[in-house]
Amino acid sequence: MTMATDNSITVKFFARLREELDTTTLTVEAQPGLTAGQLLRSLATKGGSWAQLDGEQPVMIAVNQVMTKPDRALQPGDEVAFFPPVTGG
Amino acid sequence: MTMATDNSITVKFFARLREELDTTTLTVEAQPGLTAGQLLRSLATKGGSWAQLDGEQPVMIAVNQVMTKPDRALQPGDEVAFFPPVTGG
Amino acid sequence: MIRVQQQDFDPAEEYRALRNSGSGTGAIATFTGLVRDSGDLSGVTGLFLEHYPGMTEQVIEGLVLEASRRWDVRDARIIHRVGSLALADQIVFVGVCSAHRGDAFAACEFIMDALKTSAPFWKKEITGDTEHWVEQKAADLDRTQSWD
Amino acid sequence: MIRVQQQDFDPAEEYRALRNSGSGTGAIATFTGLVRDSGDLSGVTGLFLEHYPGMTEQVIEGLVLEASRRWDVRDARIIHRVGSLALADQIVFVGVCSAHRGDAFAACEFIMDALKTSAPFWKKEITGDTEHWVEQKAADLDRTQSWD
Repeated sequence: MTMATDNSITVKFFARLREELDTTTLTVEAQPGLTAGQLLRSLATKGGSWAQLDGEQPVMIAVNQVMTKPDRALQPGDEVAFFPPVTGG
Repeated sequence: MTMATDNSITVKFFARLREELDTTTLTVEAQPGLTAGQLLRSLATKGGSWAQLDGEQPVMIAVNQVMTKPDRALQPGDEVAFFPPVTGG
Repeated sequence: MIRVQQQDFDPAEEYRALRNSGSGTGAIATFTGLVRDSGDLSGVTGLFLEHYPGMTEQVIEGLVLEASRRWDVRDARIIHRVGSLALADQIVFVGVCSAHRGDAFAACEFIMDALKTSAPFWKKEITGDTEHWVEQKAADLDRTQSWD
Repeated sequence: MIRVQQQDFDPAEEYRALRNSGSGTGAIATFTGLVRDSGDLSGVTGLFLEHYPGMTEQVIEGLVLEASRRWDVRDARIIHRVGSLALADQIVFVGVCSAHRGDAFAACEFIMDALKTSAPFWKKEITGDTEHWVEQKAADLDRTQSWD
């Protein structure tokens, strides 16, 4: 069992992305200066269905449950979420 | 008992006008070319509270239950109504 | 469905009827007006509502037709009370259902605005032992004209 | 009052709560969204609604605060369902009460419009044995931006 360290960032996916990536949550290490957009592009390099994260479709970003832009720098302990444009109501 | 003839026009009053004139309905004789506005001004010549019909306060006019302008000519059998601006809802 | 009546109404019944208007209905907008304590006067304890029987129903039917020409309206239900009303009583209900939410909101608000300036209802405010016929508001005329 | 829930709701209960918000309330506007048979696809038989627990409630609270800054809002009640819904099921309720009708309509429509473009809900349409994640509509974004 790996304990999440103080240095980890939780990443969540929702809706079509959650299904296509077959991933609800993953944990990454925080790195100084890493932005949400950079994290997204680094995940895209996993290839396969992950490649779509690199600009193919619009991806919305929330950090700590607040919508944000890709240039937002991530801190250890942050909760980052990536999801398609919302369609409720 | 006076029967309303084919030549009569029914005049109705509502709300503040009905109360101040102490009149719900009256009957007048139709006259060729008489307009709703002329009827209103002729009623104003009765004096007393009737004088207000001569432009003192806005009076709305309906003929046969459809809102109309003062230049509308009246026909025998018409139902004319005079009332203050409406305030429902 | 247009009703002018002395008795109270139940918005839940009207909502149920709107909801049952068919599988294409995706949006229901409703409005209810209540007697509140300050109108032209403050300390209002009740209202008396007069109307012009016959003409009222015709005018409201015309407003519903006009709304149906402008927007997708699957059904519209309008109730307006007359007679003596107490503080917090329901006065008026307008409910519209449509395929789309924008149409439901627009048609509901249009009917409500137009009803205030063109349907022959008159309100008298009662405050204790004084009575006062409510004056038409310029703002209400402006709201109605904004739909032209 | 903001609720995100799987179970159905009763608009009549919400209306009663809005009506009891005080003697200054003169206007109650409500909106209910229903599952209809044609969305992105035709022949829709049901929906699946996903959301982002925690964030959803925060976003909606923010919308109510923003509406209260812009208009007279005495009370607002918002319910959004998640999970599996069938044709004609109720999806969402927004109810607002105010002293004035213009404020009640505006705040209700603003919250509903903004909810569609900024609250983290996602709709999947089900038609028989196919599923389709609904795409965000440019028209919905336009409606929300029209409030800016």
